[in-house]
Amino acid sequence: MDFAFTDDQAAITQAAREMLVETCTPTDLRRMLEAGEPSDQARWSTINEMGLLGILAPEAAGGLGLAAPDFVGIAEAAGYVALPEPLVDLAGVTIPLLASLDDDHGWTERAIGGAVVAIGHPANRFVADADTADALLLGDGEDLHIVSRNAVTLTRAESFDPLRRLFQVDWAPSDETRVGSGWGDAADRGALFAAAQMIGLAQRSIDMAVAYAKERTQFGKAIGGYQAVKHLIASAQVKVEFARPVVQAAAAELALGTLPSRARIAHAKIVAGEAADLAARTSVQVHGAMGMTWEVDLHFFLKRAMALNYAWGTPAAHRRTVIDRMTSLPTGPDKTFASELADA
Amino acid sequence: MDFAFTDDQAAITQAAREMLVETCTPTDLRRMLEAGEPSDQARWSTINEMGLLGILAPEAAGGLGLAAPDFVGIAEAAGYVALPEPLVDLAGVTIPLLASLDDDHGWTERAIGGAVVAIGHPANRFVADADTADALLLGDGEDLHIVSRNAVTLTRAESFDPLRRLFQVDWAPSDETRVGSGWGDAADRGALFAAAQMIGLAQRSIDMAVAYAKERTQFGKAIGGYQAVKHLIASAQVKVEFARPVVQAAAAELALGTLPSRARIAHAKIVAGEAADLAARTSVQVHGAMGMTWEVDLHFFLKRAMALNYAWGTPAAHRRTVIDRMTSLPTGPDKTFASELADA
Amino acid sequence: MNLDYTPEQRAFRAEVRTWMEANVPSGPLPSFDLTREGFEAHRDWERKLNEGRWGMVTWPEAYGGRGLDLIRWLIFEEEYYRAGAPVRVNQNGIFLLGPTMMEFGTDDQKARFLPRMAAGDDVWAQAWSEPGAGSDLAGVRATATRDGDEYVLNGQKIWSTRAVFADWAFGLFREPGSERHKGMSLVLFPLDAPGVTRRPIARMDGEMVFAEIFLDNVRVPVADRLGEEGQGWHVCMATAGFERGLMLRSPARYQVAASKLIALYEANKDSTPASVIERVAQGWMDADAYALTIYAMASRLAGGGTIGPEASTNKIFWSELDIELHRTALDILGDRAELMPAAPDRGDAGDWLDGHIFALAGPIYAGSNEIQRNIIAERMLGLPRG
Amino acid sequence: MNLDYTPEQRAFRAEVRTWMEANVPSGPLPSFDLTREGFEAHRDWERKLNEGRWGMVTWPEAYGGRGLDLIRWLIFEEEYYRAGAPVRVNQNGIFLLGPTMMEFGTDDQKARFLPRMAAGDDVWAQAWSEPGAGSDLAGVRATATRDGDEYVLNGQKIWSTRAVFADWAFGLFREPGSERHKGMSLVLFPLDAPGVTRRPIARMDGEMVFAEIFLDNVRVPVADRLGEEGQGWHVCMATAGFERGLMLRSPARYQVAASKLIALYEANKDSTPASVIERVAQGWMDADAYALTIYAMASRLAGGGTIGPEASTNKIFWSELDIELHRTALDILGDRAELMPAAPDRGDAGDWLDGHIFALAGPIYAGSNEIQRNIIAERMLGLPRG
Repeated sequence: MDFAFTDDQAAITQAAREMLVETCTPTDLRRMLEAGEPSDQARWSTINEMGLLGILAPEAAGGLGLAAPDFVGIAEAAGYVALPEPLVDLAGVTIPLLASLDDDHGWTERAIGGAVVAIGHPANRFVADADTADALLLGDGEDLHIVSRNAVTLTRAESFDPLRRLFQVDWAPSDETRVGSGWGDAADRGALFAAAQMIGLAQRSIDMAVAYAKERTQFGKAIGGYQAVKHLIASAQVKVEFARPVVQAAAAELALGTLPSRARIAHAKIVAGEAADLAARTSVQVHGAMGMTWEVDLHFFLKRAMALNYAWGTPAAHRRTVIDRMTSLPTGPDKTFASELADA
Repeated sequence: MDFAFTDDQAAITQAAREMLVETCTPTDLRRMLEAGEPSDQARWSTINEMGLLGILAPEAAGGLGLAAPDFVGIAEAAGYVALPEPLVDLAGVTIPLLASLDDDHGWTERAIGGAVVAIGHPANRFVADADTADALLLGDGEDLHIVSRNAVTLTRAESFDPLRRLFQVDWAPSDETRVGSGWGDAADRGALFAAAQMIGLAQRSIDMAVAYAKERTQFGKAIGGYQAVKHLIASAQVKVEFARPVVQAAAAELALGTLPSRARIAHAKIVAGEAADLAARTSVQVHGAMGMTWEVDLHFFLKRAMALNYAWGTPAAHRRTVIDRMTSLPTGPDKTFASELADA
Repeated sequence: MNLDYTPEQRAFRAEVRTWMEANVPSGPLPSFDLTREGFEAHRDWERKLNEGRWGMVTWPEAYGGRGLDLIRWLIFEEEYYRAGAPVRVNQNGIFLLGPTMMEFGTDDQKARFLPRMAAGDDVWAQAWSEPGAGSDLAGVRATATRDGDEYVLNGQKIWSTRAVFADWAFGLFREPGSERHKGMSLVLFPLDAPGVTRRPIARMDGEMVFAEIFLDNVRVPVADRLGEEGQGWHVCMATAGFERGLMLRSPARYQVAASKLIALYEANKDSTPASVIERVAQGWMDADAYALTIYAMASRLAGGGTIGPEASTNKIFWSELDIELHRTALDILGDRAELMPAAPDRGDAGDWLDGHIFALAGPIYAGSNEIQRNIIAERMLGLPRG
Repeated sequence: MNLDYTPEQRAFRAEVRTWMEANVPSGPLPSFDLTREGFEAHRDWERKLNEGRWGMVTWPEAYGGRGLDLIRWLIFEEEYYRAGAPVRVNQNGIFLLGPTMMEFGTDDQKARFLPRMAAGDDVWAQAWSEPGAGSDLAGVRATATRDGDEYVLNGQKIWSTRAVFADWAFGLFREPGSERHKGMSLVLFPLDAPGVTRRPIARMDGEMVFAEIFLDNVRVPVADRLGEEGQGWHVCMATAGFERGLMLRSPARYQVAASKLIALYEANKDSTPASVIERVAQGWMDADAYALTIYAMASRLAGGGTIGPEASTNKIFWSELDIELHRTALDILGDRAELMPAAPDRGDAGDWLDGHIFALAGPIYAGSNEIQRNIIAERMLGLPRG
């Protein structure tokens, strides 16, 4: 029983985080939006060169063969910077799924090498990043298909989050495009790593609130010196502190694939979403009217947090999973960890 | 359309409140408890002499013939002092019910004159004040019976609120004791005036918090000067400000007896209970460890608030009434008042 | 206490309803913040209201109003929101500047400004806040330097509603060298005067709902000062009272929102957990509670009472209610919540997202809720300052 | 990161469970606060624990403990709460005084006090707070006046847990004339010493769970001072760290409460709105989240990390969780919530009412949650003081 990250885990997370914080500043985001660029090729190359895309793919498929706890901190960092590129969905969800197919038509290797495969999982209404994708992994009933970008018609579904690019996809399945059957644990992975991103988003909102509260003065003193402001921010930080370990535990237990492990993911998604929501609203409040503007960067994080809260299963859906586990299997202090419970 | 109390209403409320605040101090409550006295005869005589018991009884029956809005402020004042005597149940619920009976066996007149008739309404698990009652109004199926105190066996059901005297009643109905059929609007009245008491209790908790916060110092200044303490108390006061008019509106609409008017009573009971609960917990927090003690008077009000919150229908039960009205009848800005809606 | 409308009040409601049904535009008008065209469409609506004498219903008849008592004003608002009539581009004039001018203005000012305001000929922007001042209005730094019969205005204003297309603005300016609450004057200035520059501020969703105003040696006659010289704080506090208090936030808007939320829930019942109905019911109860409380306040005012610091409780209650109504709606919408109006497959997502963004500003503007809680604690409950 | 227990940890759990099943009293013991008899029954339990070397499991073996690492301590606590074993009358010794003495005590003190503490022969009360001091420990006014080899203690202490029947107490005293954080010493004194008077304080429900201690020229040897003279604040802060932080509030108690709440809900499903299950689920999730967070902290400490101001987040989280678990239970109980244990018709009301009263104290004691939020804001997030 060890809840700590290994030195290796900490090192790769730290390296990825530093790269993301450095290359994906709000200024970078604004530049992309102004230029109408859907993604930053230089950053994507760096992500690729660092081996982040294949982190969860088997070594046999050219990946690093690591597991969810190795990626959860990276997903958190991607949330912290509101990364526009599909690192998290690709490395966390799509590539492991591709690698599990009997015949992936070579897409695992291509995706590890930086090709974008957008994923049209039924948990989501639209397909994110379909416009910059080389191919799309889509479902037709239980069947999975990989379809070339050129073979589909996209209709943009504009999100409140301008850096989130969602599309309605019109396409036709065929025997040639079929690559397998069943989504495996993709929904769990999607929810888990969305939760991790929301932890990062929550912390970013708080960090911005703290920075602003130190600098901004009202009635002759920094607003961060007022107890009301302190307590608002402190309450948001408490939410984050008690959501992050839930996400980490969910990552460590993902592989079990049992009801308890899935309920922990659901739990993680719920509380990370609540933390991100509270932190974003708190940060808006601390920023005052400035927090409502496009000019202040906060909105990038608020929007992403809201979008992810409803993506990969709504809180209501996840709550049903939690209640299902709670009412059908034993609870108690010796039943904290999923490994202590057989699935129902 | 006039939401203001008349001068007469204000005057009688003011007189009753002054009397109650003067004669029912926490010191008085403690004296009663120490002496084991279930009620204060002098205060009960004063209540009687002021005509408060018959306020809602028809003039023909010896009452004042007034209506619920005339009593709502008095019930609030009874809550404010945590009155141990059954003024509210008697004047607000039991006497109007007695007066509506075909043959009340003379109990309306006796009750207006100060005799206590305890009420065993099915909304409540136990009968309050049965030990000091001259008679009990009890139900057997749809039938109502009035039974002498000597004809029943009482088992005390000790409440957290030491001034609330609840009893399990063992009794046998007979043709002689039967006085009528159906509880009429007694449940509505019980809930309405419980709500009014909770507004008074909420305000009392806040007033005590304010007084303590002005006086108590920490780190060299009055704790009421700290923004955290101010904001806690202010938030509780906001709850009260937006619950009191709901209770008053519910009183004004009681006589309609329609689903919308009953839903307003349910609404009033819910929000008054929430206000009283928040105010009590806030006041405990402001009082610090002292607020947890028997020595500080706050607990009298906290306990009564908790008991009344679950009496005369739980918040869950009242919420069902609200939802029933909300989903079955029109809502909107022109449908605020029950008189604007026919019953379903 | 009597919660029945009088026959006269019922007749009045019917009159408003009839007029609104005949005159309210069938579809939404284009935004008055975004284009001149949208602004003028709203000005036209103000003109139409004024023609029916429904523009400034709380103003005295002498200024084009109806001198409505507060109960009738509430009925008017109920019918206005019920009809889905356009947001008032004239809002600053109706509720802020108009009443202030009636109280503090000279006869000349009243004659020059009020009829044009009522008619929509002059639409007014407010110019109070400044960068760095926020809730601390006494921190205003823009100056009005007296030069004979003129003031020379310099400085910067921010969060000015309507300012991009409005005709005039009213703002707080201080005598150079004066400090805090002293030496401030409330000055009126045309927004097309030489030296005035306006810059729209984009809200987080890109909508332009505020503007900055830059003043560079803008000369205005001393006659366009409202109230006494140096008494701007006093005048302004009277105005702020109107804004925080009864006037600006009529209950009807929340009751209409609650009814829409109920409909949204009913339409999406199958995909929504049963428990959400309790949040919907809470929103509906709170909207009604707000209405009842405002009716109670209106009755108190009608009986000669006053509204003091308890206006701060209103601000907190409606701003929290507004957020909760919208959060509940977004939770019902689920993954449709994030979609912008042009997106496919939005179903009945309506304008809940836009409303949510607007609601987020509620606890901030018109005096942040932190300030309001201070006011409640100190002025209503008597807790010590500082 | 590996969330499987090792075989050794599993074996340890089995060992604890076996011992508890064999030794935990079948029914609840009488209260240790109310009667000498109840106190001694708890002391007997401490003796039995000590015989099995389960008394001070986190202490080094040299002092009668097992030197458990934190993960094993958590497992021990899980089994302790799971077995429904009695509340530890020895708590002040285990978690506060014991570790403090190991860090700051002389060899003589360790030899004299620790074994007796472990054996339950000396049960300790804490004597920190004073009337008027509350969360402001630096406001302590009780004095220790040096007189040769003795201190003469005078003053009043309040909110002393266990003090009515305990044998010894440890408290903060200041050198006469010293101020705030300076000049304080942590002094040990026997509660039957001449000049010591104890007065139980009734909780709001009449239970006596605290006491006041009055000290009137109580003479104790200087050798019974813990830590250096005048360094009491420093010593005390180390102790307070233990109290706020990891040690005192093991997650198991909330997880057991959450399981009981789930059972209460299931048993009362028919009379409870369906939505309440979401509150029950939230309570269960939060109890588990608290456990996971403590496991994460324990792992960090095991890896050589430290716990700083984030201990304050624990305090806020468990105290709010505890209240919410109990509020939900009371809402399920409805009109049975108010009933005292002897009342008829209580059904499965259990001790939720008593637990609720206890929970209400959570946000107050061991540093109020207001103080904790200040600590988080200032020391964890770096916001300015004052």
